[in-house]
Amino acid sequence: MKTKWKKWTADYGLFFLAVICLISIWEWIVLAGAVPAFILPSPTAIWGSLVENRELLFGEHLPATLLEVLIGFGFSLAGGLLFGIGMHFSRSLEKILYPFLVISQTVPLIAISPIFILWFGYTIWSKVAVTFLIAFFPIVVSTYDGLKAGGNEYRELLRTMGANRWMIFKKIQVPMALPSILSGLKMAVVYSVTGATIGEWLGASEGLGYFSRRMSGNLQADSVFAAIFLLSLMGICLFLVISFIEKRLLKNVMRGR
Amino acid sequence: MKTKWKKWTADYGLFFLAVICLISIWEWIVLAGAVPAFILPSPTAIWGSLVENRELLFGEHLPATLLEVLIGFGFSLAGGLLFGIGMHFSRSLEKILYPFLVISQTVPLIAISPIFILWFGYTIWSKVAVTFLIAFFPIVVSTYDGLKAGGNEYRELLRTMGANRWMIFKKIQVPMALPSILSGLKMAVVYSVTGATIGEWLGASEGLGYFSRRMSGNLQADSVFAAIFLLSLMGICLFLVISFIEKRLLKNVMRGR
Amino acid sequence: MRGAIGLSDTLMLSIHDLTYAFQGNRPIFQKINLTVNPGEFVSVIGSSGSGKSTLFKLITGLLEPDQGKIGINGDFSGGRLGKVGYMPQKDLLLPWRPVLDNVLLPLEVRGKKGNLAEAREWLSRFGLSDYENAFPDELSGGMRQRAAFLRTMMTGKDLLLLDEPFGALDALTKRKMHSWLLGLWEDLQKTVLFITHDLEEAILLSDRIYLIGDGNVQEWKVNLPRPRNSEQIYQPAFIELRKELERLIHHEN
Amino acid sequence: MRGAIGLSDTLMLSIHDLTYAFQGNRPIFQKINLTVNPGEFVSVIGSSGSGKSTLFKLITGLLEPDQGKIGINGDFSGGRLGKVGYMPQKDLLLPWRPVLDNVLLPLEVRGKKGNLAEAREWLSRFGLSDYENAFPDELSGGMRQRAAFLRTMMTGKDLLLLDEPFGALDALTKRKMHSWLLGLWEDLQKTVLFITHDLEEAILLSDRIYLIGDGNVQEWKVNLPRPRNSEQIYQPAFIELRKELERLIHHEN
Amino acid sequence: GKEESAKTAGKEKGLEKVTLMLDWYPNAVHSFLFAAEEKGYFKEQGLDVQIEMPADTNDPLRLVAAGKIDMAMSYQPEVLVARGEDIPVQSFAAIVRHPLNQVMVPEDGPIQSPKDLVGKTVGYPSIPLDEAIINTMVKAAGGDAQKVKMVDVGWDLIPAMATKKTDALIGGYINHEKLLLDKEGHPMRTLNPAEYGVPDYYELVMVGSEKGLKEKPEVFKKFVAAMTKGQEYVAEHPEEGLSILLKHEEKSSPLEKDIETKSLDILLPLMDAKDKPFGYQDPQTWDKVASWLKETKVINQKVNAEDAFVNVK
Ligand SMILES: Nc1ncnc2c1ncn2[C@@H]1O[C@H](COP(=O)(O)OP(=O)(O)OP(=O)(O)O)[C@@H](O)[C@H]1O
Ligand SMILES: Nc1ncnc2c1ncn2[C@@H]1O[C@H](COP(=O)(O)OP(=O)(O)OP(=O)(O)O)[C@@H](O)[C@H]1O
Ligand SMILES: [Mg+2]
Ligand SMILES: [Mg+2]
Repeated sequence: MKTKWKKWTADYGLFFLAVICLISIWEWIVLAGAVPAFILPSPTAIWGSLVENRELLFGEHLPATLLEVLIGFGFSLAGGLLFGIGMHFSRSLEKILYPFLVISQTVPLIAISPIFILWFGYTIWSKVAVTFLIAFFPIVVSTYDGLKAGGNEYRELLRTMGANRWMIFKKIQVPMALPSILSGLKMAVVYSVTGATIGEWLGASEGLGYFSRRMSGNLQADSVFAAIFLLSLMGICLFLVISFIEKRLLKNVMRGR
Repeated sequence: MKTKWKKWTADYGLFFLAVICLISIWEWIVLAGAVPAFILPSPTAIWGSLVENRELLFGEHLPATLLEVLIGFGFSLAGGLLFGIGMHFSRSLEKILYPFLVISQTVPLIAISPIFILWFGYTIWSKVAVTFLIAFFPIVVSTYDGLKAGGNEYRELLRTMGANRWMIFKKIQVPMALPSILSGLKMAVVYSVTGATIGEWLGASEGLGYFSRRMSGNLQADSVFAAIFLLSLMGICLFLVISFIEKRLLKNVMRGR
Repeated sequence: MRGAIGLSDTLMLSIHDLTYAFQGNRPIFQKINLTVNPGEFVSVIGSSGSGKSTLFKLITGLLEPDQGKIGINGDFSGGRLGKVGYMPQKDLLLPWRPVLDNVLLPLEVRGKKGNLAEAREWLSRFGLSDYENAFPDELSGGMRQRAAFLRTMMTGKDLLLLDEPFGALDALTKRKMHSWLLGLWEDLQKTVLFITHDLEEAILLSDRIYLIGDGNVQEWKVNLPRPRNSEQIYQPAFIELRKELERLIHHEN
Repeated sequence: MRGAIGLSDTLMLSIHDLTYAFQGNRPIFQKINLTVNPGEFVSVIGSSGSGKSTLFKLITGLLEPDQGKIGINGDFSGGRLGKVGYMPQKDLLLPWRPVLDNVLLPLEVRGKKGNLAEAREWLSRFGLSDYENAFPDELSGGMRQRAAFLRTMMTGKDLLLLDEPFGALDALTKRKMHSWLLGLWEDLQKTVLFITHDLEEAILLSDRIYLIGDGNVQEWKVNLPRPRNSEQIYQPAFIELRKELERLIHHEN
Repeated sequence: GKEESAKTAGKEKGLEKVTLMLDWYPNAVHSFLFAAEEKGYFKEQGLDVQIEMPADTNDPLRLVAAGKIDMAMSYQPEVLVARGEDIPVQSFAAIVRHPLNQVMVPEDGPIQSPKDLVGKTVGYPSIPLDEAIINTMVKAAGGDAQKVKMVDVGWDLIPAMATKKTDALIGGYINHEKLLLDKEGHPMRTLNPAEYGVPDYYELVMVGSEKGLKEKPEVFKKFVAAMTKGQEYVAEHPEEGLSILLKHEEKSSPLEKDIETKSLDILLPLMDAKDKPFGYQDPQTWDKVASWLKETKVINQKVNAEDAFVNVK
C-alpha cells in the first residue's frame, strides 16, 4: 500500500508540482497585467467559465466532439492499417499511394473545405472526414514502417514450415510491427481531437470546436480556453487509453528485444 | 541500362499511369460540370494559373515557405530529439512533459493565434513557432518509443564491459531506435509544410500559404490549387529526401532484424 | 529392414551436381552429390564456415541452387518449402510466445488445431513440462535448444534437417537424448540429416557421415551394427573409429 | 609457478555463501562457495538449466545476490560491472557492425582508440581475417562464436568468464583452439572461468572443475600434469578420468 | 522586401511608425489607405504606416487593445461587444457607414422578404450578431423568428450557397460574396437589415486602444487627416485609386480587377459622410446600435455607447 503510494508520488508528484507552479505563474502573469486577459485569460477565469457553462459543455458539446473523434479515429485506424498493410504487400500500391498520402497531408484544409462541404454537407461526416484525413497518416506510415522492420530469420523459419505470406504476416510481422503501430496510434488519437476541432470549424452546430469558435467570435477568451481545456483533457485521456493498451499488448512482444 | 529502365518502369510506371488516369477523370468531371470549377478547378486551369503566376510563385512565395519549413523542421528535429531523449533518461521528465506534449497538439492554433502574434510579431519566427509546434510531436513520440524498444541483452553485455548509460545509449540504443526515429522524421517533414502554411495564415505577407489564402478569399480556385500543388510537391520532395537518408542509414541497422 | 517399417525405396533426399555461391563470393559447393535413403540417419560434419548450414538452407528451399537439382522424395520439380522439418542453428524461438505456443507453431501454420495433450506429452519427454508457460528469455540455453528441436518434431515431416540440435546440451542431457533417439527413432519412421561438431555423436548416431570441405563432400560409412547404445563410446572399436575419422578430417584440411 | 608469472596470491574470484532465486521461483543457488586463484583455469559443468549462466551473470554484476558475497580480486565492496571479461552464451554480436567493429567494441566503450593492427593480428589468429568487414549475418555459427570470444579477449581483463565459447565450433577448429589455448594461455596471464558441456574439453583444459546441480556445487580436481596437449584425450589415463567424471555426474542426478 | 524598405525609409526621415491591422485581406475598401501611402499623404503627416493582415476577424481588436498594434479596422457592433468583454478599444472613425452584411437569397427563388425565411435554413458563420440580425428582420417583417433554421457554415460562405446547402445566407458582403456568386452564375437578391428593423450601423470603423487614443491623440489626428485625403483622392479618381491597390497587390497576390471595380462602385456612396467630414461618427447611430444590441442580448447592459467612440479632429 505504502509503496504504491510512493511510486505514484514519484511518478506523478513532480508533474502535479509542475502543473501547480505553471498555473500559479500563469495566474500571476495575467493578474499583473503582463498579458491581457482577453488574449490569455487567467486559470481562475477559465475555471469560472467552465463551471458556469458546465451543462452546455459537458452535456452537449463534449459528447458531440467525442463522438466525432471516436468515429474518425475508428475510420483512421481501419483505413490506416489497411493502407499500411496493402502498401507492405504490394510494391506497386506503395509507389502509387505514398505520393497521395503526402499530398493529403500538405493540402491546406482551408483550401479544400468547400469540397468537404460539397460532398458531406454539414453532417457529422464532414467532421469525420477531416478527422480521418488528419489522423490516418501517422497510422499508415507507422504500420508500413513497422511491418518493414524485421524478423528475416523468423520469416525464413516459417517459410520452411510451408507458411504462406499471410501466415508469416500474422505470426511474425504483426507482433514485430506492434510497437511501431502503437506509436502511430498514440499520435493519431491526439490528432483525431485536432481533426474534429477543425472539422467543426467547417460548419457545425455543436461540439467543443464549434463552441470555441463561437466564443472567440464573441471575444470571450475565458470560454474559448475552457473549451480548449476540455479538448486537451480529452486528448490526454485518449492518449492514456492507447498507452495502457500499448503496455498490455507489448508486454510479451517486447521480450528479448 | 535496360534493367534499370525496367526497374524504374515497374516502380513508377503504375504511379504515373494512376496519376494520368486521375487527372483525366478529374478534368472530365470538372468539364462535365459535376463539380463547380470554383470549388475544384480543372487540372488544365491549375496548370494555366501556375504558368501565369510563375514568377510570383517560384520567385517569391516558394522560397519564403521553403525557408520557414526548413528552419521549423530544423528546430523540430533538435527539440524533438532532445525531448525524446530527455524523457527516455528521466522518468520524472517524461511524466511532466508528456501531458504538455499532448496539450500542445490539441490546442486549436487559430484560438491562440493572438498569442503567437503577441510573442513573435509578424516575423518569420511566428511561422517557425507554428511549424515547430506541429512537427516536433511525431519526432518526440517516435524517438521516445524507439529508444524504449530494445536490445536488453546487448545492453547487459555492454554493462559488463563497464559501459555507462551514455555509452549504451550511443552504441546500442541509438542504432536500435533509428528506424522508429526516421519514421517520425518522415511524418514531421510533411507536417512542417503544413505548419508553415498554417503559420502563414496567422499573419504573413509572403509564402504559398499566404498566397493560397488570399486567392481562396477571392474565389480564384485555380490559383489556390496552383499553390497547393507546389506545397504538395515540396512535401513530397522533402519526404523523399528523408526516405533516401533513411535507406542509407538503415542499410546496416536493419541487418539481422 | 526399411521395408518392414513401411518406408518406400525412393530416395528421401537426392542432390545432383549442386553448385552454389553467395553473390560475389567464390562457390561454397561445386557439383556435389549427396543422397539420403528413407529411414537413414546421416550426419554432416565439416569445419566452421564450410557451408553446412547453407546446404540445409538449399535443401529446405530457402535458397535456390545455382546449378544442379535437389529432390525430396523423388520430386525434383516443385518448390521444397514446407516439405521438410528444419531446425535452424539459432533456436529462433519467437520471444513473445511461451514455450508451448512456440512448439505448436508448425501446426498453427498449417492451419491445424494443435493437439494439446500430445504436445504436453512431448514437452515432458523433452524435460520441459515445468516450462510450458515460460517465455524463451526465461529459459537456459539448453532448454531453448530442446524447445526448438521439439518444434521441428512437431512439423510431422518425414525428413528432418537438424542443425546442431544437441550443440548446447549438457553432457548428461545429451547422453539422454542420444539414448532416447537410438531407442526410439526407428519407430518414429523419420529420416534425419544431422549437423554436428561432435565426432563421437556423429559416429554413435549415424549410418553414414558426409564430410564437407572446400566445396566437396566425402562419404564415410559407419560400420557399427544397430541397435547401438550410448555406452559404446568407451569401447576400443568405437575409439578406433573416432581416431580414423579424425585423421580423415585432418587429411582433408 | 604463479609467482613466477607475476600473479599475486589474492583470490581472483571468491564467492561466499551465495544464495539466489529468480523472483517467485525456488532458489537456483543455496549458500554456495566457489573460489578461483589467479592464473587458474576452472571449468563449470552442470545439467541444462542448473544455473551456470546465471552464476556468470551474478559474477559480472548483472544480477545481485540475494545473500552472500562475491569478490573480484579481493574486492567485495564495489560494483562488479566492468571488472571481468564476459562472453555470453548467445554471441550477441551487434548486427549492424562489421566483425572488426564488433571486436573493437570493448575498447570503444572504455573510450580508447582501438589498436587496429593488433585487432587485425588477433582476427587472423582466430581465422577471421577474411571476414573483418563482413556483417554477423554473413558469418557461420562458428565464426560468430569466435568473433564473440575475441571480443571478450579485447576487454583486456584478467578474469575471463566464458559461457560455452567452443560450443559451436567444429571438431577441428575446437582442437586447434584447445592447442592454442594450452600453448599460449599461461603467457596470457589470464584467469579463466569456463562453462562447457564437453567433459573432454573440461578435463583437458582445467585445473579444477565445479559441478553445479540442485543448488549446490561440488569441486573436482583434475590431476593431469601441465603442460598438456590435445592428443592426450586418447590416452587411457585420460579416458579413465572422463569415465570417473561421468560417473560423478550421474551420481549427482 | 517591402517591410524592410518601409522601415529604413522611416528611420531616415524620422517618421513616426504606426502599425495598422486590416479587418481582412486588402480589397477595394482599403483603396484609400493604399492611395494615402502611395501618394505620400501619410509621410506628409510624419507617419510611417505599416499594414498587417489578421489571422482571424477577431484578432485586430484584441491586438489593438493589447498594444501590439496601434490601430485596426473592425466592425461597429464588434467594438461594442468588445467593450462588453472589458476590452478597452474605441472607434475613432467610421469608414463604411451602412451595413454591407446583408441577407442573400437566390434571385430566382421564392424568398422576397425576411418573412419568407420562416421554415427555411439560413447559413451563417456562427456569429451571435448574425443571429440577432435575422431575428430582428424576421420579426420586423411579421414572421416567427423561432421557425428559421440557422446553420453554421463555418468559414465557407460561398460554397454553402452555391451548392444549395442552405436557402439563404447571412454574413456575406454585398461588395464581395454577392459579386463572386453573381460571377459564378448564382445571382443573388439582397435584403438590407437596415430596412427591416436593424439600425443602420457602420459596417467598418477604425479602432484604437483607449490608452493610445488618450496618450497620442495627435497621431490619430494625423492619421485621419491623411486617410481623409486618401479617400478624397479615391472618390475623385476611382480608377487610379483602384489601380494603386491592384498594383500594390500585384506583387504578392493579384486581385481580380472587374470584381474590385464593381466593389468600389458599391462602396464609395456608402463611405460618403455627405456634409460631415470623412470618418465622422454620429453619436445617435452609436446609441441606436448599442440599444439594439442590448435588446437582442448580444451585449450586456453595462456597455456605454458614448465611451465606445471618439471623433478625432
Ligand atoms: N529471467 C529469468 N526469469 C526467470 N527464470 C529464469 C530467468 N533466466 C533464467 N531462468 C531460469 O533459471 C534457471 C537457470 O538458467 P541458466 O540460464 O543459468 O541455466 P544454464 O545452467 O546456463 O543452462 P544451459 O546449460 O542450458 O545454458 C533455468 O531454470 C531458467 O529457466
Ligand atoms: N548471407 C550471406 N552472405 C554472404 N556470405 C554468407 C552468407 N551466409 C553465409 N555466408 C558465408 O558462407 C559460408 C558458409 O556458411 P555456413 O553458415 O553455411 O557455415 P557452416 O558450415 O554452417 O558453419 P558453422 O559450423 O560455423 O555453423 C561462410 O563462409 C559464410 O561467411
Ligand atoms: Mg552453421
Ligand atoms: Mg547457460
